[in-house]
Amino acid sequence: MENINRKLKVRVWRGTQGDGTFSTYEVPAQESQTILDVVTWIQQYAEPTLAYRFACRVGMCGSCAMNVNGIPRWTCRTHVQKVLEDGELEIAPLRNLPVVKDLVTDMSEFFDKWVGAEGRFHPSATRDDEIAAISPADPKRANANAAIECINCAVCYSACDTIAQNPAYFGPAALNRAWTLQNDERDTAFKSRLETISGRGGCTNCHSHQSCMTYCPNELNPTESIAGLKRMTTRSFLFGGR
Amino acid sequence: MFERHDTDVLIIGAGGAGLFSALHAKKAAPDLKVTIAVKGLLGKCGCTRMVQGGYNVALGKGDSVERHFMDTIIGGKWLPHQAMAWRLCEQAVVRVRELENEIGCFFDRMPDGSLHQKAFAGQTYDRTVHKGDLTGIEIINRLMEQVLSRDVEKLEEHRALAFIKSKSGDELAGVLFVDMRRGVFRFVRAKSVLMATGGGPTMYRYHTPSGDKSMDGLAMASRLGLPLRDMEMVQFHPTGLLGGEGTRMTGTVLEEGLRGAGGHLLDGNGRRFMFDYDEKGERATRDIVSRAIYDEMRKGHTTPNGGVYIAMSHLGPEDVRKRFKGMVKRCADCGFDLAGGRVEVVPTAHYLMGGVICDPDTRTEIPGLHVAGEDAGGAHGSNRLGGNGVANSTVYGGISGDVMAADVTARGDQSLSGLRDPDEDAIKFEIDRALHPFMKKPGDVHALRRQLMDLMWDDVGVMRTSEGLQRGMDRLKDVRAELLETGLADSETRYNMTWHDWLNLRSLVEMSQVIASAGMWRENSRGAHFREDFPDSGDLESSYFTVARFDETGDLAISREPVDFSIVKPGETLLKDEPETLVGQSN
Amino acid sequence: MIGARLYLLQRLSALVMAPLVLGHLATMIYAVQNGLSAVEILSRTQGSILWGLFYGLFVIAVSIHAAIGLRIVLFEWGVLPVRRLDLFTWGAGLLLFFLGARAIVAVVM
Amino acid sequence: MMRYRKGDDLRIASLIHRFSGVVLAVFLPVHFYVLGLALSDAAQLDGFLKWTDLAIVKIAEAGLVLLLALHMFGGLRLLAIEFLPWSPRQKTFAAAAIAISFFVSASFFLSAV
Ligand SMILES: Cc1cc2nc3c(=O)[nH]c(=O)nc-3n(C[C@H](O)[C@H](O)[C@H](O)COP(=O)(O)OP(=O)(O)OC[C@H]3O[C@@H](n4cnc5c(N)ncnc54)[C@H](O)[C@@H]3O)c2cc1C
Ligand code: HEM
Ligand code: SF4
Ligand code: F3S
Ligand code: FES
Repeated sequence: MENINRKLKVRVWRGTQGDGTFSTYEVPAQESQTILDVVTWIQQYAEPTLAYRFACRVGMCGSCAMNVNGIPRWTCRTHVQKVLEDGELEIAPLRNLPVVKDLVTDMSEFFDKWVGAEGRFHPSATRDDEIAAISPADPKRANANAAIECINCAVCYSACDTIAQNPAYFGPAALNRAWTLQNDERDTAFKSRLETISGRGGCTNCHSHQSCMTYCPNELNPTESIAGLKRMTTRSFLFGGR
Repeated sequence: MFERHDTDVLIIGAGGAGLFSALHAKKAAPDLKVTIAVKGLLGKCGCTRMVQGGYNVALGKGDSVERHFMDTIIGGKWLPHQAMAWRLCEQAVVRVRELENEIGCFFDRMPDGSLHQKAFAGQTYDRTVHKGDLTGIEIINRLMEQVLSRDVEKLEEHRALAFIKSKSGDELAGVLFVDMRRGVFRFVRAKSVLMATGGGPTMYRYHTPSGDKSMDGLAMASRLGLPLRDMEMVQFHPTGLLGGEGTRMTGTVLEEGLRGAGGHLLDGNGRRFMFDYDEKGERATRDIVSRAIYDEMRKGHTTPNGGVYIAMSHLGPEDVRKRFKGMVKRCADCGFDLAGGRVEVVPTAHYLMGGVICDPDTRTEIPGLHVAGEDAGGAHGSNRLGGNGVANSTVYGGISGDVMAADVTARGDQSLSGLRDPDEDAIKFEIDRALHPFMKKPGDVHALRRQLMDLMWDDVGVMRTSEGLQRGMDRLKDVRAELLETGLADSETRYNMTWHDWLNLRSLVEMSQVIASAGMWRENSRGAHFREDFPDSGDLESSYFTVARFDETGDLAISREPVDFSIVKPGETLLKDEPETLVGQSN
Repeated sequence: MIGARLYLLQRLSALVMAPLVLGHLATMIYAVQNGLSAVEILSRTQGSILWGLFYGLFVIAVSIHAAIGLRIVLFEWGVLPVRRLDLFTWGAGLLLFFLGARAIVAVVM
Repeated sequence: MMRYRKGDDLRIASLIHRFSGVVLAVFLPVHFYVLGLALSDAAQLDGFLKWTDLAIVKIAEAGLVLLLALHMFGGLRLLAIEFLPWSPRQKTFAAAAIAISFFVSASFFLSAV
């Protein structure tokens, strides 16, 4: 194995919001090794107080996203070999969110916006009712399903240049969720949600940069969802109602 | 030295149990202050999110609560607490409708629009509702949105350290936390507390649960003197990914369906071995396959990393890629070719059937303390059916919310506040206990964690003997002693993960001791517990479960208690004149 | 920082401009071949209602489009605070419209 | 400082769109002003147009045409994203918009010299 005894040169952001620097570490390379493993190695063997966040370690919880060589990624599912540049890595916290410490960001505003964009279901039935029969082939349901598998990792949020410049913008993940709900026939908040997402902070702020879609680890396409919302906005502005 | 905080209902943990509890408490009594404290971010930690396969629920059309119940009892080898198992099956029906109709989950449908249901091993009906193989994400995301948009207080990255009793000592006063971000201690007084920290047997070399889980809740409860049952019952999933020591991927689940679909298990030499153990081959149940693999490993028929292979390519790589898209991609991201090559796998500790003893209303022995989800013992007996885990946490989470809200409302009438003053000395003691490693010489916590994981795997693992268990207990004592002499390199308390690794390890060591002792006491083989020296299941009528309890001086006592066959007795069934299995006949 | 109204106005004006700009570009490529002169320009445009409508429409569209466009850019670059945005948009739009109208008057009438 | 996403095609496309839009918006009032000169005196306009015979000015003008074309085709691409059904070939469209723009401005430049 050529990997054996090889070392990775890793620059890791240390510090808090607005006050930090990169520290450099040499980490032994391994055949099966993710970015999260690299960070873990540093915490366990070189820098005991290094802070980072993870939970599931298999790409389900969206806790572990960081900026790796300048690109936001889920670190538990990013193999080192895929992102290494000249044997080097630069690992930094996600952009567009306040840093708590080292690689840990405060995700509150991401979730505030999720809820702010009415990213929750408003029921039309109760637990005493039968479950609605909905064909998966129905076009609206297909729209809803296409956007549903988000793990709220904020990779897209970090990738979006518009948020960097316009902090009031809800961002791709929240709007992507709103799109699913707007297509959910069981939901009753279509009108009020539409008002929210076509207002301040809403979908019209998006410039279709498509960074969200480019970097979403789950291959979702928030750009498409947001475009859908823009059409909904247009339709309701021009014709009213649905 | 520490901050104080008050609330009405305090929930520890934000998995299926914790989040459901908050929603139900808030719905039952909107004026109550409900607080969720959680070790990670709300909705983004714990195992409910990691549920792949799905949710068991009997939705009619030939299936019935009775059938679901019988599957649960037989699957649990007659050890389940029958009233709890019954309520689980009965309420799952309501809970799934609640999830779909009120919370907003959308489960997979048939072309005609009705729910798609499939069968996990051990079921006699295609009963498991799911959302692809990412069911947990759908459930937790939807719950999270509902909780976040309600008036529920959240204390994120707050680690529970200890339950604190009232001055009088007969009730619970509140819970001591450390705010992990700021490194500050915080005592939260509450009228009612739910413990829903989700068990999680992460003390094994290979394990599936999320990194935040380390049996803290059980350790806290046991130190309060609460009895724990079935603690020897650790479920192993047969196919965990084996990627080597230095990667956190190792241990994570490769889904059950791979074997069901016809995947082969091969030893290090490429020989298919499962038929040596069971006529169903790879399609045998979890426990049998786990033991078979373990046996091959012991015999040294292993792969480079010490496991066996799973091979799918004979089914056609393209087909495999299509059918198991998520799994193939997950493996590919980490550098393994599941569709076309072989992937190394190993049995991996998955779920703890054991837990705190409680009643079907989630009440524990201590007034004011409730328990739900994986922390609660009883519903699964010696073996949990795939799909009953998330059903259990959501059903009982909801029940706990209802019950706590009702209790607090009732109590509110009696006394002015219902809040109880804590035993201040206990708080101080617990803070010192948490700060213990800062007082010691720096050492290697991670090496100790590895020692623990190795010894549990070797001696208290898939197959057990009295010799091994004894050795395990001896080694545990050493690890514990060494841990207490192992300190941290730095005095930093803010987001110091190594400190939390230390605290995790202490919880795990304490609970490992309970697991090993309970394992020693069960001198037969049932469900997840297999004793090579007692391979028989023992007489069903006189089935007993183990109860582990620490006394005042900190000594562990284990006892056996007879199972109460309150609904059905061994040899009987609730299914009159019905076919044994209906799998494959509904959809 | 735009709502549905400004968003649509900007998209609509862009759509209107697209064919106009194509036409303009084609004319330019054709016209510059022999070098530009005032006489040459004016002979083409003066008195032409068609060219008047053509450029009139363009001026209206571009005033709206560019004003809203600049509003967004200047807001996102942190040059303009939210409370100044409307004032700026109107100002920029009217300025463009005024200059554009003057130019049309000059070359068409 | 932290690095952030160099060499990302679609990001470059969006930067081009913004840059061209702003430059056009700055240039357009000047353009209108110059045309408006014809109002007072055709000779003044001619004087200006003479000046545009200079090679360097020609290149600058071709540059403006390029920006106009880039902005327009880029803008049409964005409108297509927003109002037409999704197409997975976004990078191709971005590249095409840029290529056509160069073609147009090159035609302009070649016919101008
Ligand atoms: C990979 C995997 C796949 C699974 N698949 C299935 C399946 O298909 N079907 C099925 O039915 N079951 C499945 N299970 C089991 C199922 O996930 C669990 O039974 C169930 O989710 C447990 O829910 P819970 O709410 O009790 O705990 P969890 O969801 O684990 O939540 C525990 C919470 O407590 C928090 N916590 C822990 N310690 C502390 C502390 N000290 N202080 C504060 N908070 C704390 C955690 O951070 C977390 O938020 C699976 C489990 C795993 C690991
Ligand atoms: C010819 C047809 C044109 C089309 C199709 C077009 C299209 C667009 C579109 C779709 C946008 C929105 C980009 C976004 O916010 O996401 C935009 C922005 C803009 N346009 Fe145009 N435009 C055209 C002409 C012009 C002209 C002639 C000018 C200047 C005089 C101009 C100036 C601007 C400016 C300043 C912006 C803001 C840029 C930004 O937000 O990044 N546009 N254009
Ligand atoms: S849309 Fe994709 S990138 Fe954005 S939060 Fe969801 S999973 Fe992450
Ligand atoms: S990156 Fe941002 S600008 Fe729109 S298309 Fe995605 S949200
Ligand atoms: S740790 Fe959960 S997504 Fe990476």
